[in-house]
Amino acid sequence: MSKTYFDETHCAIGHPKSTFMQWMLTIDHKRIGLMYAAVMFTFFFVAVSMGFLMRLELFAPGQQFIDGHTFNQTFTLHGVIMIFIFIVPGIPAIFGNSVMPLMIGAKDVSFPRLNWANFWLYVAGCIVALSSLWGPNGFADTGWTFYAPYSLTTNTTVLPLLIAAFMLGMSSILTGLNFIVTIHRLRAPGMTFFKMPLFVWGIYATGWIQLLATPVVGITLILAIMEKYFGIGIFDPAKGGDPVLFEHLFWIYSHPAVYLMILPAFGVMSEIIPTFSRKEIFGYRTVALSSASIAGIGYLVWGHHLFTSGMADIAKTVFSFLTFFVAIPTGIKFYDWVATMYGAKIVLSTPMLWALGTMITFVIGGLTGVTITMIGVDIHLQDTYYTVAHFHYAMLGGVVFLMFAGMHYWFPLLTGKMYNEKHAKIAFYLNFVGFNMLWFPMFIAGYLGMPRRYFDYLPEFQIYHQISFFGAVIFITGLIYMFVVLYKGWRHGEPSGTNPWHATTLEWHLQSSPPPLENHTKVPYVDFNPYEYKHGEPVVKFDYDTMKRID
Amino acid sequence: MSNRLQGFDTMATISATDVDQAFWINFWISIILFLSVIGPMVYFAWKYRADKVKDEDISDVTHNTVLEILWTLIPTSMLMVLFYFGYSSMKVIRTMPAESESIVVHVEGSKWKWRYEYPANANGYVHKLGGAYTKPVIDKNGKVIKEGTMGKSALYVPAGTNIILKMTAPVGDVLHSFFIPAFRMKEDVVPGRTTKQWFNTDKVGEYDVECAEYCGTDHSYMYSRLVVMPKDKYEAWFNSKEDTPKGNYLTSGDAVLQRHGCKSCHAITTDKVLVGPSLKTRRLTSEQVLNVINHGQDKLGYAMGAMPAGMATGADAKAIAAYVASGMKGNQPASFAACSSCHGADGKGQSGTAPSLVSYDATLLSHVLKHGKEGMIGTMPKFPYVSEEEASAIAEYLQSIK
Amino acid sequence: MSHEYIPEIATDRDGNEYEVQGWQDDFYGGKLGFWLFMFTEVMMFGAMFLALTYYKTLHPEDFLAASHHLNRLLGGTNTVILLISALTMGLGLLKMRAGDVKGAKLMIWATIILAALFLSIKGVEWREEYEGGIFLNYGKLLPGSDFPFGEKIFYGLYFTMTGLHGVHIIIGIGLMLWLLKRINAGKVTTDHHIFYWNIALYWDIVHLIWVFVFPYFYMIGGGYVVGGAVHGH
Amino acid sequence: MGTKTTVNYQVEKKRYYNVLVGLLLLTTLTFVQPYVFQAGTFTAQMFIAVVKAWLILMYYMHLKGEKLIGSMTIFALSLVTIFFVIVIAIDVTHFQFADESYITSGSLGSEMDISAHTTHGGE
Ligand code: HEA
Ligand code: HEA
Ligand code: HEC
Ligand code: CUA
Ligand SMILES: [Cu+2]
Repeated sequence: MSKTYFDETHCAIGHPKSTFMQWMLTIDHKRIGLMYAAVMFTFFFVAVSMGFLMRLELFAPGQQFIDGHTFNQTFTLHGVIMIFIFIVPGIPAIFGNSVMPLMIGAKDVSFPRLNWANFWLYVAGCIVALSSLWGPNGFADTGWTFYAPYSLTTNTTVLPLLIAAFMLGMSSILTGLNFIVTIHRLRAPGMTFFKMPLFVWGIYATGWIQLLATPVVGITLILAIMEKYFGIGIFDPAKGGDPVLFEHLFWIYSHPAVYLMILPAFGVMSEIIPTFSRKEIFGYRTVALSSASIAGIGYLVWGHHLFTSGMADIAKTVFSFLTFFVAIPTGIKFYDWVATMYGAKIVLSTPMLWALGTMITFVIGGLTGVTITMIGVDIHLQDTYYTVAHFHYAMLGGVVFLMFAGMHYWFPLLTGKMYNEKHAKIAFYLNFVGFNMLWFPMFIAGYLGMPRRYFDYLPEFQIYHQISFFGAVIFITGLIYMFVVLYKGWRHGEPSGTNPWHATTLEWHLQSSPPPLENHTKVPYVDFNPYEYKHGEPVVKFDYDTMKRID
Repeated sequence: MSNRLQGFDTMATISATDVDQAFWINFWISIILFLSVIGPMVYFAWKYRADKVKDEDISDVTHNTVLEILWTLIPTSMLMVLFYFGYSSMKVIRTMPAESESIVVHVEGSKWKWRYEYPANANGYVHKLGGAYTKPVIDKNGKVIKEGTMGKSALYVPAGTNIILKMTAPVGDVLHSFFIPAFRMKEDVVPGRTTKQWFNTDKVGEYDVECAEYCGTDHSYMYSRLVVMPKDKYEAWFNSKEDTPKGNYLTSGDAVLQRHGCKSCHAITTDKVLVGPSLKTRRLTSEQVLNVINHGQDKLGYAMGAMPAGMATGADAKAIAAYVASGMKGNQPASFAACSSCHGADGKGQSGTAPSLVSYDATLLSHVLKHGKEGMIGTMPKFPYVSEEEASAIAEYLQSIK
Repeated sequence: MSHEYIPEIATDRDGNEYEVQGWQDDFYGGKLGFWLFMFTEVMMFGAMFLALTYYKTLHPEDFLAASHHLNRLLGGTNTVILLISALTMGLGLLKMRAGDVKGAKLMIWATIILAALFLSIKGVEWREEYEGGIFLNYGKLLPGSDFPFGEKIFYGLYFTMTGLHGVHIIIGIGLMLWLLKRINAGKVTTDHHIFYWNIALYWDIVHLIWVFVFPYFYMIGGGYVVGGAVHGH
Repeated sequence: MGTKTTVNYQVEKKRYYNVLVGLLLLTTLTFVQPYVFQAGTFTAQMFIAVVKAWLILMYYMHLKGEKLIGSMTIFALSLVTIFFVIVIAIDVTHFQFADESYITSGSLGSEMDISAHTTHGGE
């Protein structure tokens, strides 16, 4: 009888007896992944409530519930949590940790203790971030972008937030590092790069972004601290500093960061589509390489956030030109996914529904991203609700939706139980409708000139904000519904078996579900492609005791 | 209420037309691309749904080089089209005209107001305008008691002239962004730097200005107005020492004519025939003019053909009608024509019919207009259709004639 | 890890065996991980150099003027000290790999002493600048002073970057002390020296950063002033 | 698997000293360069620094012969280079309206000749 990670686990320090301490000190990648999930969703709900509060305030022009200053703090809190605490660590920390080592047949990540330390660094970062809520002058009101000189001159509590962002960044860097080394060193024998599941590719590309882009924002925040507290003049015009330099440094990180969010999400999509199409993925190599090229090109395009900043016009042109090239590999991925569905046998289970829904929403998010990368058009749309709608479509309708898809997909793997399909589907439809109703009107409002970060607005825009509000209400209902369905599934669901979806990748070939400590009984030898189906059934079959192929 | 900002649809500048063109090209290309992904997706999801496909029939294609090349190259070429339009629409906005051929207004954005400084006028006087937008007053329950106003914070510029905005923020202040939605243009205002943008518009009118870069607590009240006035009116004001131009140029008949583009076909001050007949020589009643505006007309046999219908509607149409019918009298607001029959051409009263109207303020005036008045001399009829704006224009005029 | 690490075996379809790398005792993995970590250092300092170059482009003259006033003699001495410490560090690792634990420890001590020397010289330099009226939040670097923008920024970044570099040296000293402790505890040995290896790498990257910091701050001013002390403007 | 890697102590030690000599020579060069020729001090200094860095990377940090880590290093370094090219060569050298901007036109009350700062960029 093998033990699951709920029974016993490796610990960073000593061999504690109490279950609680075993969880706190665990270095088991699956447990760490779950703990990340728990912390993250707690914060997600805080941020979501902030989002909802903003929608309430914006229901009508004039002041409704909160004043301008509070509103500014609200979107800062919302943005900071959503970006730094929720979505950047997001999929890598949850599924990268709990699923990726299983997918490559490893027993754990390369540096399990570092992994543990990262988790706690992350938690500490979250606490420091929130601590500024009780700072002497209230929570920061800078927006998540911390633009200088505002962030240097406001008297609200910015320092803890900068430090927190630095800590969270550090945790993210080291997590990425850990994954890169894991993928290089711990793949099962025979599994070449082009035999890895596509989710692993996503995590790998993400790892590089985490590693090479995050330090830049780290140092930028440190420079801001140096400036604010030690009086050096880098961004402060009074000493000859240029605020635009801050924008450069900030976006050198924060643009790649958006691909850091989406690439693992695309990975999830690439897992779900073939599994529920019962068919090998179309153009495996192009999908894999497009992840790498999105990551690569993604480093070169940060300037599209600076089209109205006062940057040189020639630089605007160069950045605009480069940005268009991100859309090409992204497009290739989408066409490959759709082509996978051709001649397939499509099972519309909940994860597949989420994946297909995301196709719609993310394509809207991506295409509107292309709109605002046309310089002239962005000069009009920059910092309007068009941009806000774009990034909610990309982040919420892309990343978060795919995270939900992944949650439904790997739910049986991680809990050993199954949720109620019918209710999960209803939750999906509510979310989907609510989401579009919430954000689509904002494209129109933005195009008509509704600026973002406005706590009060001209009555011309009221109708859009009202539609949007009702969308938010539907969305609320859907979200809560979804979490209730999952919770019920976890507590009272039917046992799912190890491979309920008839999937092919290694994480489904375990001898028990939830997976045992140290994962696979034996390391398999991988001489097959990740998505080999024949007549709708996985080609490769294992004897789960010895992990020998029996097909 | 309209869902558009003041002047949003007027396409008043080249940047507005260029950007909108680029936007709509992008829009249609996006629709095509969207359908190219979502169309097949929905179709496949329906056609190959699980209960319709037998396991043996599942295809095992994993490659198709031709397709893959196609869906790389076609979108790429579309992207290049988009890049071109994005670039070209920027090119025009960002290529500054020579300062010698333009009016350079210094714009300073600070928390949370816009200030404008003009070059010295003929008398060496420098106009400095601007100030904060007055916030709406809100009672305890969050109800708006008093709407906010723009005060003197408007930027006045002449039509048909290059205007360069030379913008900066004081050192020690923060980033702002001068955003004119109707012109589809904005540029950040950066402390320590000078940034510029420019425009040139023929369309007389008022346009909203917003601050589009987050700048703190009252970011959402950092509005201003851009008022584009007829050139001569602008000159008159500019060379005076008046704080702000008198008269409400938005609703004066002349401005309304200009905004709706009547002047491109009709001469106003001369007898010249442009495309249509000169309006000066024609003597029509206001109803007749209104009729022509609303329905067009094709009786006179001009080469261009018909006078287009529906160029102006509602209050504007009426204002124009009144103005034209009254023979385009100078600075008077068009709507005053309705009053002069009783109150005299100059508003100073006609003994026996109606009193002098000198120095009435807007509130009283609009009250009388709405409800009429019965008194010792006779009855003042109601003018309920006179709009709020027109009433205030009249009031302003009345105050100016003392 | 207390328990012995036994590599696993996987077999392919034909029963051929393959040895499998696990996370325990993965020398190459440890090295790779540390290299990746060093990239983040490169990006951090790279970003600061970027800021520096940004302002150098805007104020070339000020930068030259400011660079003149730095003490080249002390800076140069520090360069040589770091050079030699890189050698002692490398030799120590060599000795450890060749089985000479005692020699290795000696070399580590030598490195620590050189590092401390470096810090003290740095301290002297900073004090000189302070006395010349240039320091963080002080004197000529205050917003109100009539010091040109370029020089203010130059010195601001000078203190930030050499300061951060100094922090790295301090961390390095800490790491070396920890390394000594682990050697004494028998946890770092000739056979298991990944920890040592990585600290040597760390020391090299600290040196590498200085290789750029030194000329950028001290030398770009050209040859008019010979190692002059800081003096007013 | 331990971390034992075979090493020829004498050969390696000799290499360390050789590299040290090389680095010391280059450092001397750093010092004399400004007094030998004036033009292009910055470029010359940076060039010497790059050579030194290359020596350290290859021999002290044992990058020689490391295929994987070597190519990763090249990737990371080229990224930094690209950042420099974009920010410096494309943006700042074309700084807009430099002569009208406060931060580029001399400091508060400075006696310095401000025209020295306005030679670059500006459209
Ligand atoms: C997950 C996050 C995410 C993702 C994936 C993206 C993806 C993209 N983003 Fe977005 N973006 C954000 C998050 C994201 N963005 C955020 C958070 C902000 C605002 C930050 C702030 O200011 O607070 C922002 C802002 C932002 C701006 C600045 C707006 C402004 O402030 O003025 C721009 C401008 O160019 C932009 C462009 C793009 C582009 C071109 C893509 C592309 O990658 C999209 C590529 C995808 C597609 C194009 C769709 C699928 C492809 C096809 C169907 C194929 C065929 C299509 C074509 C060939 C066109 N984004
Ligand atoms: C992952 C990223 C992410 C996600 C998922 C969201 C989700 C949402 N955001 Fe977003 N948002 C950002 C990232 C994100 N946001 C960022 C980065 C900014 C920019 C910040 C800045 O300008 O600095 C921003 C800005 C932003 C604004 C613009 C503020 C402004 O510019 O003035 C608004 C306005 O409505 C908004 C609203 C929302 C809403 C309604 C949701 C919703 O979709 C969320 C869905 C949920 C609900 C509608 C309610 C759910 C449930 C409850 C309330 C009950 C909860 C309790 C329990 C059951 C425990 N967000
Ligand atoms: C039919 C003739 C007529 C026209 C047209 C007319 N008025 Fe009058 N108006 C009068 C008379 C008569 C009175 C005097 C009523 C009274 O006895 O107080 C009057 C009174 C007023 C008063 C109040 C004066 C006072 O002292 O109480 C105002 C204000 C006024 N008119 C404004 C206007 C304006 C503005 C217009 C044009 C839109 C206008 N009127 C058009 C006949 C007219
Ligand atoms: Cu000024 Cu926002
Ligand atoms: Cu971006």
